[in-house]
Amino acid sequence: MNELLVIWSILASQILLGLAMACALFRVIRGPRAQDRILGLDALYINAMLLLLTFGIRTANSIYFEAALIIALLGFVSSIAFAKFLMRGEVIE
Amino acid sequence: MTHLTDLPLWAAIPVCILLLAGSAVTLVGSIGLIRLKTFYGRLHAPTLGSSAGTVLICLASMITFAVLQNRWIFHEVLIIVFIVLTTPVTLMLLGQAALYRDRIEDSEVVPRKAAGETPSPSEADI
Amino acid sequence: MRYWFPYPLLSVSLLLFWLLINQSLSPGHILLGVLLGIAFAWAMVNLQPQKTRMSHYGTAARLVAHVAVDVFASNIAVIGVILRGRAKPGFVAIDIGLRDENALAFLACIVTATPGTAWVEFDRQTSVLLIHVLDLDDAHVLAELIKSRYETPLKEIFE
Amino acid sequence: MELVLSAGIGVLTASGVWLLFRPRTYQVIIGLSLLSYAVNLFIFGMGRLRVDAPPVLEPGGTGGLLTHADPIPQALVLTAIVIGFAMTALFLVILLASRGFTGTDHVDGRE
Amino acid sequence: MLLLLVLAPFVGSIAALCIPAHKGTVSAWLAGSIALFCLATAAGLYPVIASGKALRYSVEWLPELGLNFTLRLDGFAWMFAILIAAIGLLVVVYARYYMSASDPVPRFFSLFLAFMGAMLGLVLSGNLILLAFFWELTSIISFLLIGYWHQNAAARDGARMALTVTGTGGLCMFIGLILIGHIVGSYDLDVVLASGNVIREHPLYTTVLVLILLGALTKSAQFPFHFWLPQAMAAPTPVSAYLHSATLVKAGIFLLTRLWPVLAGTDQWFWIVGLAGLSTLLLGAYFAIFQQDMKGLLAYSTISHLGLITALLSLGSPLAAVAAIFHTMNHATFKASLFMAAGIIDHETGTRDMRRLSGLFRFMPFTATLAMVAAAAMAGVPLLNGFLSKEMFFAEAIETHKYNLLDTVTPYVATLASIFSVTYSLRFIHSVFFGPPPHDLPKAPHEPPHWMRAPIEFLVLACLVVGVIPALTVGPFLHTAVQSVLGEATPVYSLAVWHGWNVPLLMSLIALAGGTALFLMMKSYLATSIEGPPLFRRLEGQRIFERVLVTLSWKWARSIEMRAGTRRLQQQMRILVALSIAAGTIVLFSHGFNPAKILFRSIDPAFALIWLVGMACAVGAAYQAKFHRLASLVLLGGAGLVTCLTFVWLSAPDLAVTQLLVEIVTTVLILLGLRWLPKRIENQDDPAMMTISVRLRRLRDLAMAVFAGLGMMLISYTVMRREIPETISSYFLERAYGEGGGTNVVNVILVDFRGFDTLGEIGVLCIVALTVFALLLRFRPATESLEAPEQQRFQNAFDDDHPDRKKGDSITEYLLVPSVIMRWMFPVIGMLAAFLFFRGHDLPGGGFAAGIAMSIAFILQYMAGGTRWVEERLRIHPLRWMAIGLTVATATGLGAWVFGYPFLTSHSQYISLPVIGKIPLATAILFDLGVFALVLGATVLILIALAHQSVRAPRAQARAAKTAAKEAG
Amino acid sequence: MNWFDHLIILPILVPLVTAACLIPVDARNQMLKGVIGFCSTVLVFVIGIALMQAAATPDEGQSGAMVYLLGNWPAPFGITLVLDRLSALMLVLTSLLALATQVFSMARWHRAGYHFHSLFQFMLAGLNGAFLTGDLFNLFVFFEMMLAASYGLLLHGSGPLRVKAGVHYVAINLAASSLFLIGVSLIYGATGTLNMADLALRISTMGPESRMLMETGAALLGIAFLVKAGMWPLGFWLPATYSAATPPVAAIFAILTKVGIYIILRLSLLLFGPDAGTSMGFGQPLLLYGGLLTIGFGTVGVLASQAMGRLAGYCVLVSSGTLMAAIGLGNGAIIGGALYYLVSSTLTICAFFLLIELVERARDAGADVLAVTMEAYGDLDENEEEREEGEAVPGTMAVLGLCFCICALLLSGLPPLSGFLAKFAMLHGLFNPGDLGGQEPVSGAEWTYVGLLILSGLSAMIALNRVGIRTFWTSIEGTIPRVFLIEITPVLVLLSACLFLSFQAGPAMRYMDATAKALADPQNYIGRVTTAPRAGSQGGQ
Ligand code: NA
Ligand code: NA
Repeated sequence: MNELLVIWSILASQILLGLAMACALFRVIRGPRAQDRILGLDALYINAMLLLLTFGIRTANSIYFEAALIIALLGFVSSIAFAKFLMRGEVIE
Repeated sequence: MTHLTDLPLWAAIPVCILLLAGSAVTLVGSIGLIRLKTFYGRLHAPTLGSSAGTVLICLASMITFAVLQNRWIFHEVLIIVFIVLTTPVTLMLLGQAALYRDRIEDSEVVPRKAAGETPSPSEADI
Repeated sequence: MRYWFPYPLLSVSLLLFWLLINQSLSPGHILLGVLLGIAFAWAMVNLQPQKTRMSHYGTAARLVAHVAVDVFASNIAVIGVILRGRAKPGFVAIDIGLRDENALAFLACIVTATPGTAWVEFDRQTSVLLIHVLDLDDAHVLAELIKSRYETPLKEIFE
Repeated sequence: MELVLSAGIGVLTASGVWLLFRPRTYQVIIGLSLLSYAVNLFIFGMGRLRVDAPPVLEPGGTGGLLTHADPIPQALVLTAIVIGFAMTALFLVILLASRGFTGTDHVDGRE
Repeated sequence: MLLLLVLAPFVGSIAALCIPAHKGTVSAWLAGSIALFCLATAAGLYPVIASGKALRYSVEWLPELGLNFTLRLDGFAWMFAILIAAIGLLVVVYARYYMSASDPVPRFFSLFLAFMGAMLGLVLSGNLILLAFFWELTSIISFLLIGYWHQNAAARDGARMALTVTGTGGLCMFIGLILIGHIVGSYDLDVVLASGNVIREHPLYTTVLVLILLGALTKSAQFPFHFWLPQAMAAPTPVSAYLHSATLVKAGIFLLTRLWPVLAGTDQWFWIVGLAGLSTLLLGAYFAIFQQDMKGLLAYSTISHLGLITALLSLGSPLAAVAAIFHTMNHATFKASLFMAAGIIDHETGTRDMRRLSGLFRFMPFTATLAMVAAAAMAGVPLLNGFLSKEMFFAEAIETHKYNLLDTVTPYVATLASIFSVTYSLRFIHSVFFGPPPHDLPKAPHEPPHWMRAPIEFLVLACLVVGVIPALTVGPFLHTAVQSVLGEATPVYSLAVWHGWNVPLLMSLIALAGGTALFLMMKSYLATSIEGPPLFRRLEGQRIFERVLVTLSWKWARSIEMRAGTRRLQQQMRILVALSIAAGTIVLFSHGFNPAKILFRSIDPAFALIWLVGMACAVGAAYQAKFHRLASLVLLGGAGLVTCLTFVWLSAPDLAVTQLLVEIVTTVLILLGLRWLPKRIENQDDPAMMTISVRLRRLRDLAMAVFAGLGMMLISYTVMRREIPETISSYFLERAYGEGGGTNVVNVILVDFRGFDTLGEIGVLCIVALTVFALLLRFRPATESLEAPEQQRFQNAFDDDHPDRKKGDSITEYLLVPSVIMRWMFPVIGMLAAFLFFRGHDLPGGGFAAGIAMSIAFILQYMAGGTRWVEERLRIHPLRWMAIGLTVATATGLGAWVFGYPFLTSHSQYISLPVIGKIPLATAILFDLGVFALVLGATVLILIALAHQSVRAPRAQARAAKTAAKEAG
Repeated sequence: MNWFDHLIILPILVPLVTAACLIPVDARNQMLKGVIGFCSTVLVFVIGIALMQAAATPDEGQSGAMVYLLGNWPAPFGITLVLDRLSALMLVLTSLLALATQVFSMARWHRAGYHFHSLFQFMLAGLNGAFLTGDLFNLFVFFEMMLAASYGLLLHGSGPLRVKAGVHYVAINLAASSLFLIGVSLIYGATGTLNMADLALRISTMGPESRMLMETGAALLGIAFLVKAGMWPLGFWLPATYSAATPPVAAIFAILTKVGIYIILRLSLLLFGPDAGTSMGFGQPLLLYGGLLTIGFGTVGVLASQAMGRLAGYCVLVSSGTLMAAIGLGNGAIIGGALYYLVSSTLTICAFFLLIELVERARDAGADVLAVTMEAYGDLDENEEEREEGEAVPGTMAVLGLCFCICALLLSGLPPLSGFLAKFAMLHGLFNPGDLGGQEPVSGAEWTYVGLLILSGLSAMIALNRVGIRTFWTSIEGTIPRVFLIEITPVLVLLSACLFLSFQAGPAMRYMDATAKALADPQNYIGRVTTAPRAGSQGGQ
């Protein structure tokens, strides 16, 4: 019973997160402006990180945690690089 | 090796709820990314995932590992902290960049340079 | 003392980070964490971030609690907005008295982490903060709320 | 899983190869990056797909291919990732230099 | 002795090179003594070979391949050696006076000696390959000799043509000789000469024959390869005298004669050689009549005489062969003397044009007499040596050898050619020495110095003596030569002036009479006519040759090069992909490839969803790469992210971590580069521009791309669905902890089992960083990228426009809050890097990931504060980090040597410390430290070097502007 | 293990460490860097000679292959280095080329850019690694090292031409490297091993499906190598690249195509030899016809080229095609000659590239490219005023002319030098697969090969003749170039090496034949690798 519950709810939540990624991707592809795409990418990263966390729960293995942590800690670097590129035309001045 | 199926029911229920809630909130946020009409509106959408979504799923993770591996160090906290610290940086920079670009294009929806200052004609040109 | 431990709070936080990330409280990790914490604090000296002395830890705790509650509430509100698909977005300009850049950073994090409000621009000359609000009822109420609920405690803690 | 991953590899390859045939240096660099994802995944797939069987042993233990994923392709992919990164950097700089000298970003240095 | 005979000229040649350019006389003496030495040596060897035995000398060179340095002197070779040495000596004496002091005379004699050596080597070769070796050597040196006066365009062209023609022939002959070796089983001349029947009956006989004849006929200027010889007359006269009398052109004759016993006697031989010989004989003589250049006349006469010899050889009868050998000797003597005489006239008068020359008898009676005798020998006047061999030729011509047309026409052709030859000989003498005195010659003619004339005197004397008493003088020598060629087939022949009244004599008389008559008829025409024979004037071999050469080697080659090759990258990529697809497809389908059955049941819906996103990212990135570069980059990031997720999903946490970190750095990197690229290309695909061919090309590209993708998909699916074979990984999984001291098998592989790969890989990173650095130091941005990006210009202008703002306020304000957070992140990321580093051996992480993470920490500071801000505060020495990293990693590996183990043998141990407890210590950690340092250094160097361009470019621009202003002002 | 056992790895490590040590040395001490690099190369050369001797010394009745187990892990698990006659030969050849080009570069060209000597040493390490390794993936790594360094060296000195060529060169090679990876991993996926010897063992007993996949992998791998070897139509990048590179770089690049040839030779004989079952002779038709087409294209290109650099580039193609077709003929007797040809043509081409620059200095006085690049976009280039090393050589034109003649003879395969002997050795082997005098028929492809061999020599002769005449015989008004002793000496050394090869043809050919025999019978190699003992009694722990 609880096996079924856990497995199905994890699967459901992964699908939800997958759909969330798809939504973010929609924004990336659709635009219309560069800032929308970057925002979409940022959301994509966050969703992916959450997906990794659910994957850790699903496998009951904390070995995948670092990947999530790295997204949390460093994922923003590329986003701000994009943002700064938009604002200033170059990343490092 | 431990398996998720070893999770007792009393723990499984909150974990499931937290997971579903977290991912649902995140999904809603991402839907917002589609549904909201303006960029500034969409700027708020990812924060759902980065606040409630992250917290809820991290909580689920904490409970799972605490129960399954009898481990009481919640390193998931780190994720919450870092997400809270770093997401604003992105959004802030993006918001400012968008504002700048809209001002360049003389868009009507954005205010001029911070309140108290009336936009000068030269500024309207840029 | 200051020379050896230029940023004690940072070193402590780093130690904590180290222990959490290693999921260990073994003496070896504590030693390594302390060493690394101090080493990186020294490295920070070169980057010269503004040094601030933090105090009023009670206020800080209260602030954290407030933020948690607000974030929770605004999550629900924003979910509503998105699902309903109706909102009255708008920009709000707020005069901010904070000078300390670390405090400002905290305020930025709070405002942005709270769904529904987004930090857009801060004019250092005029100390005017521009935020974007997803569902704006009354700009003045919101401005007052932010000033009283976040700015004042931050001022207390950092200045 | 195999089907999904191989379809993914296929799409990445096709996109990458399509870009290799394009005339702009930027298209080529994106193409090479996509291709390198495809290649990395391909190498990875050569060790067969396993879910939740990372090649990390219990302390003091030994492992085998029944309980763990094949570590060799993973090691190979790691090397390939590093080399791929290096080559992307290099190619990028070369195409910047090329544009600097020729004034165009056409791969042949002229329109 | 034989070795000495061949080596002496080469030694002399090198010695002559060392003589300073102005000491011409010394080099002449050197050359003369070498030639004399060779002559004496060869003469001294006569008693040994007179008995019919061959003298041999052999040194191993390439014994495995049957190539030895074998020299072999028999009668025939001896005869040639004597000719080469003797005429060589005479030419040296002549050249001593002929060459002017302004020429680099030592170089002349050096080449001359080298040529003599090559020629001696050729005739003395006892090994077919050695023969080919010296054969080509003569071609090459003759090229240099003919082109000696290289300031003269005619000399250059002549030299080039000679080399091209004879070199080509030589290469063909080389193959032919190798084939003979293949047939006979040895390259040794003795063996080959004894295997005539084997060769003639072999299926490859015709091939061999054609190839060898190509060599021989080109060398001896037989029709239709004759045209190079007249062109070669641009050489100094001593060269012509030597090359075209006794040596170069005779090499072909030598070869034909040498191989006569094994190749001759067949129909093929008869037809090919005969046709070539007879047509050359006739045409050469005909052409000679109409030459206006003395040397040209002599050149064509040489061609004609060579044709005569060839024709003799073609007949396949031993007597004819005797005649051929005899005529070879005779021709050498009279032709050498004639060339020298022509040279003297040219030397003393300054021209060789027979229309301008006349009546020189008055000025140089002695030379004229000599020339007349030699010319008479050439014409075949009785009592001179030319008569004897020509008589033998006539005798053979009327014999019937084979019943065919060619054999039937031979006597007529022979007579006609002889008529011509009398005509041109008469013409040569008459127009130069008789008639009215010459006017406006470049120089006033007079007799040459005595020693310059001496060689001619000697040669003409030889003509006379041999012509009068042949049997007593050359008889024995000729016999030895003939016997060495024909062996048991040596016929009975008699060398006598008078054989009674017979048909050959009749033919000779007809020739003399007819020739004289013809000359008288044409005298006036020839005195004024333009160069070249009527009828064939247009058909100039050398011009055709030049045109063919230009067309073939220039126009056609270029158009083929353009058509069969491409210089465009896109084409090359298409070819590469197409070939790969073809290779894969052919192999797969030759094995009856059957794609594995597609299985839908094991699909994880979440995973499938992720990959839908991934595929959309890939396709989107490909689509946007042209129009919206930033969007393409964003989508590329999405694809990378999906790749990371896949790695996590499929049990590769190490890969996921590394890929993520690399992803971030790559994005920053490309963004840094995007600054210098054109921003956005507007969609120019307006439908009118889309021609059908463009559409088709795109469709083809698309088809290829899809095919490639499909192929990769099928192959990977097939492999992944198969059972895993017995692989070497089990070994690693079993021993990673026990012997490698780590639980993360991937990391143990990287730093221990296959640490050498990692060493190489960080080497690559290091190289790339250095390259990027070096290239960027020379970076010159495109002009439109030079100025600051428009955003910055606007923002700076805004700051300038407002009195309350300083320049740069905008950026400070923009980054005010973010930079605080970014700065505080530095130690945090550093801790993360340390964490990744320390746990790498046991859990996902490692030196590489740590290095990249640390470099991200630095980059973040650069983004927050800008280049200058950071570099005022942090001293990063990426180059040093790189050097240290590579050294540490290598040194760790070397440490194993001390303990007697191979490179990179690792050692791990747990050490117990008080309080802290057991800590693992593995040398692999040290190796990983090296990796960390290098990766950090390299990544930072690459990114920072790129970032520096934003600082450098404006600085360089400012400097350029300043310089320009200074120049203007 | 005694110290001699470690000698095998030194040709990789010495340049690697030298490169590392040279990185932080200031660019102003370029001469110091050069001298250090030179010492390293000399050391590698000496080691190479020692290794060659060791490889050639018969050991227990067989020609010995020395095996080095890296990390003391037994084959086929760890990475192994294998030294046999072939790899030793390539090592010596490489270091000889390196010595010459390095000395040449020290006259001026090493100052045209930055980190020349480090990159040069890296390239040596990569080349030597590729020659020594016995592991497919390790081969990839060293291939990449070599290529990465070659990118750097090609771009050395920057400038529009080099950068333009660089874009093509790098793009093509990156695509080819992807193929390399796909091929290697496919082979691993099908067979479960990366060790070449182990792979050879497994091939004989392989199931049909594995064989299919393995062969597909090998085919893709082959394409990748053929790109490097410059096979038509994969080698169009080559002439442009080689002619754009700075002279010493182009000269050392002469060995790069040979790496592709080396690997093809090594793998095709090791993996697809007589024991390979149905895979025997895999890929040979492609090599044969591709090689023939390459010779043809190279020949045409040689004729069509006006610039000497391009001409030399096409000569590289001809040489490469000749070797490919020789391998593709599947005739063991030709391999010995082909190896001799490989050595001779590589030395020649290297010398020719060096010579070209010296000669072209005479043609236009303003050709001091170095000075041009220096002042055009200098930033940190203040210290780059023309400093010349060494003394100018008297009689320059005569020496250059002589060298040019020798090069022309060597390239067109005319006597008296090794080019001729090489051609003879190959043709001899072609016609006489068994002993001399065996009456094996000659096939059409073989005739084509013979014809093309002759034609290519002919075209080289015509083209070089043309160029040589234009340069040495018509340019009276051309200035006499300033050539320094350390520039002409390397050329002379390389050419004397060819001379040496000609005089010592007997011993050289014996070495090559023994090498060819060892390659034709890989059992010894396989046995040595798979039974190589580990150091220490209980392994290295
Ligand atoms: Na991001
Ligand atoms: Na917010």
